[in-house]
Amino acid sequence: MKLVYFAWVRERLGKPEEDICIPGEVKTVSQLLEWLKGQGEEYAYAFENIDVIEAAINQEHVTHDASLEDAHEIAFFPPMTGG
Amino acid sequence: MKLVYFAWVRERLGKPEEDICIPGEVKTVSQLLEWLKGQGEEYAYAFENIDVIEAAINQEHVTHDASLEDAHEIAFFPPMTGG
Amino acid sequence: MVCRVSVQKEPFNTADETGILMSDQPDIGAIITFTGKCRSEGGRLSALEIEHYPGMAEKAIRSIVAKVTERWELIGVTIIHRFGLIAAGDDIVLVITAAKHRKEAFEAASFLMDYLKTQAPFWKREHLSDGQVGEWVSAKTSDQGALQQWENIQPFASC
Amino acid sequence: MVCRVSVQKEPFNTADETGILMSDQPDIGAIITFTGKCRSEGGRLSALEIEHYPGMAEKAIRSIVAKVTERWELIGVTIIHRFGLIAAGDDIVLVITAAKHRKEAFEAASFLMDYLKTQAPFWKREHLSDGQVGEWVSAKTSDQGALQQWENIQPFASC
Repeated sequence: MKLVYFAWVRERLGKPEEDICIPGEVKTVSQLLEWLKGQGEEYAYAFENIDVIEAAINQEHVTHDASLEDAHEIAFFPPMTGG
Repeated sequence: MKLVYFAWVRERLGKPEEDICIPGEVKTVSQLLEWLKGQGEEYAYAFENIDVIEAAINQEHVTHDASLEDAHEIAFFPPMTGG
Repeated sequence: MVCRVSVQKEPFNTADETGILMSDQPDIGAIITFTGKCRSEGGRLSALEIEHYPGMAEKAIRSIVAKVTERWELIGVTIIHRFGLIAAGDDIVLVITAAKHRKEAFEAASFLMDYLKTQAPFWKREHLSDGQVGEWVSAKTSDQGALQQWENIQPFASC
Repeated sequence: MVCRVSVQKEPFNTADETGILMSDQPDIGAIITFTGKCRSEGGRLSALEIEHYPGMAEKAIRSIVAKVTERWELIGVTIIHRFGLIAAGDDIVLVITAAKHRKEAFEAASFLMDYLKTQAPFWKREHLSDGQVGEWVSAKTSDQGALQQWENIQPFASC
């Protein structure tokens, strides 16, 4: 699974993207965030407050209850500040 | 007193402005409109529906109950359609 | 607050006017231009003839600007209103508002246009494509309604 | 409806973009440009660095435009959003809306900006005048509130 990160999420993780094998029981965005938190210090730091993390699946903004089925690119980032 | 007219009020009267002597008992815009209506056919036509006539005194938009005291230029015109 | 008001026969250049308004104003975060144009109405109109009350037109616009600056914190306002014969496709009116934030700029520009429609002494008459001089444009009830909405909202010194 | 969306590093030219949008559209009666700029905040900032999600940024903007054209009858929309390092005083975003009447153009432009603020994948970071890289700009609660207001109003095919 391709994961991509932006803004301070990217900075805290120290990388803009990675390919990662996700266990089969991780089926939603929120389950993925919980699982990622356990993958090391930098993940614990980046995802310490899951409520402020926004997600996109296949470049479409989704809520945390979205299913990972059919996902080939998952993005995590802080609230957007465009305009 | 200088009276000035715009748009179809001007057209119906056949003149853009005139100097006119107003009787002393005419003290408000609405009294002036009523008095003007009696000054000939073209006035009766221009002011047939007084409710749609807007007025300005000394180039300031006023309501029909405004006093003519201190007026040196009175304007009558249809509702404005600027912008 | 920088303010420029012009009532003129000549066309205006929006880019030039925007540049003038923004020069040396590093704290402008939002700038809006509104341009009102003469529509052809599907080919029915060749032009609009705009009559105005010289003197009062500029005074009325300045008093509308005064209302706006009471309600919103603006860095600059420009209003240019043309008169005379304006061909279909040509510009009639330009409103520019500049502020720190978008909300003020949007609300002020919209307020200015609503007030210009009914509170500035201009009158439009249609010129038809067949060469005939058409009717004077009637005031729209919806324009009066737009004004009423602003009157019903309490003004704030800064929103 | 003519629609142009661009996510780019390069500056844009508002006059050129307006000209493109209006060409051969004789029934445009109202055209609005909104330009969002990098403020210096009284000299505190030298620039904003804008990070974006390539691919998704353009998709997200197009889906905001789709929402707008469902609600308002527009003749044209242009949205240009820049990324990269943008110096104080320089332009970040351009929204142009063109319609027959002013109400549609104003509401659509304001809606587009509200949605761009919170629904398009861009992130701003401050660069300070002393040369330091500052903080990521936090999302504003008021921006989220602006969005909520639109969601609470029932959309009409044409207002």
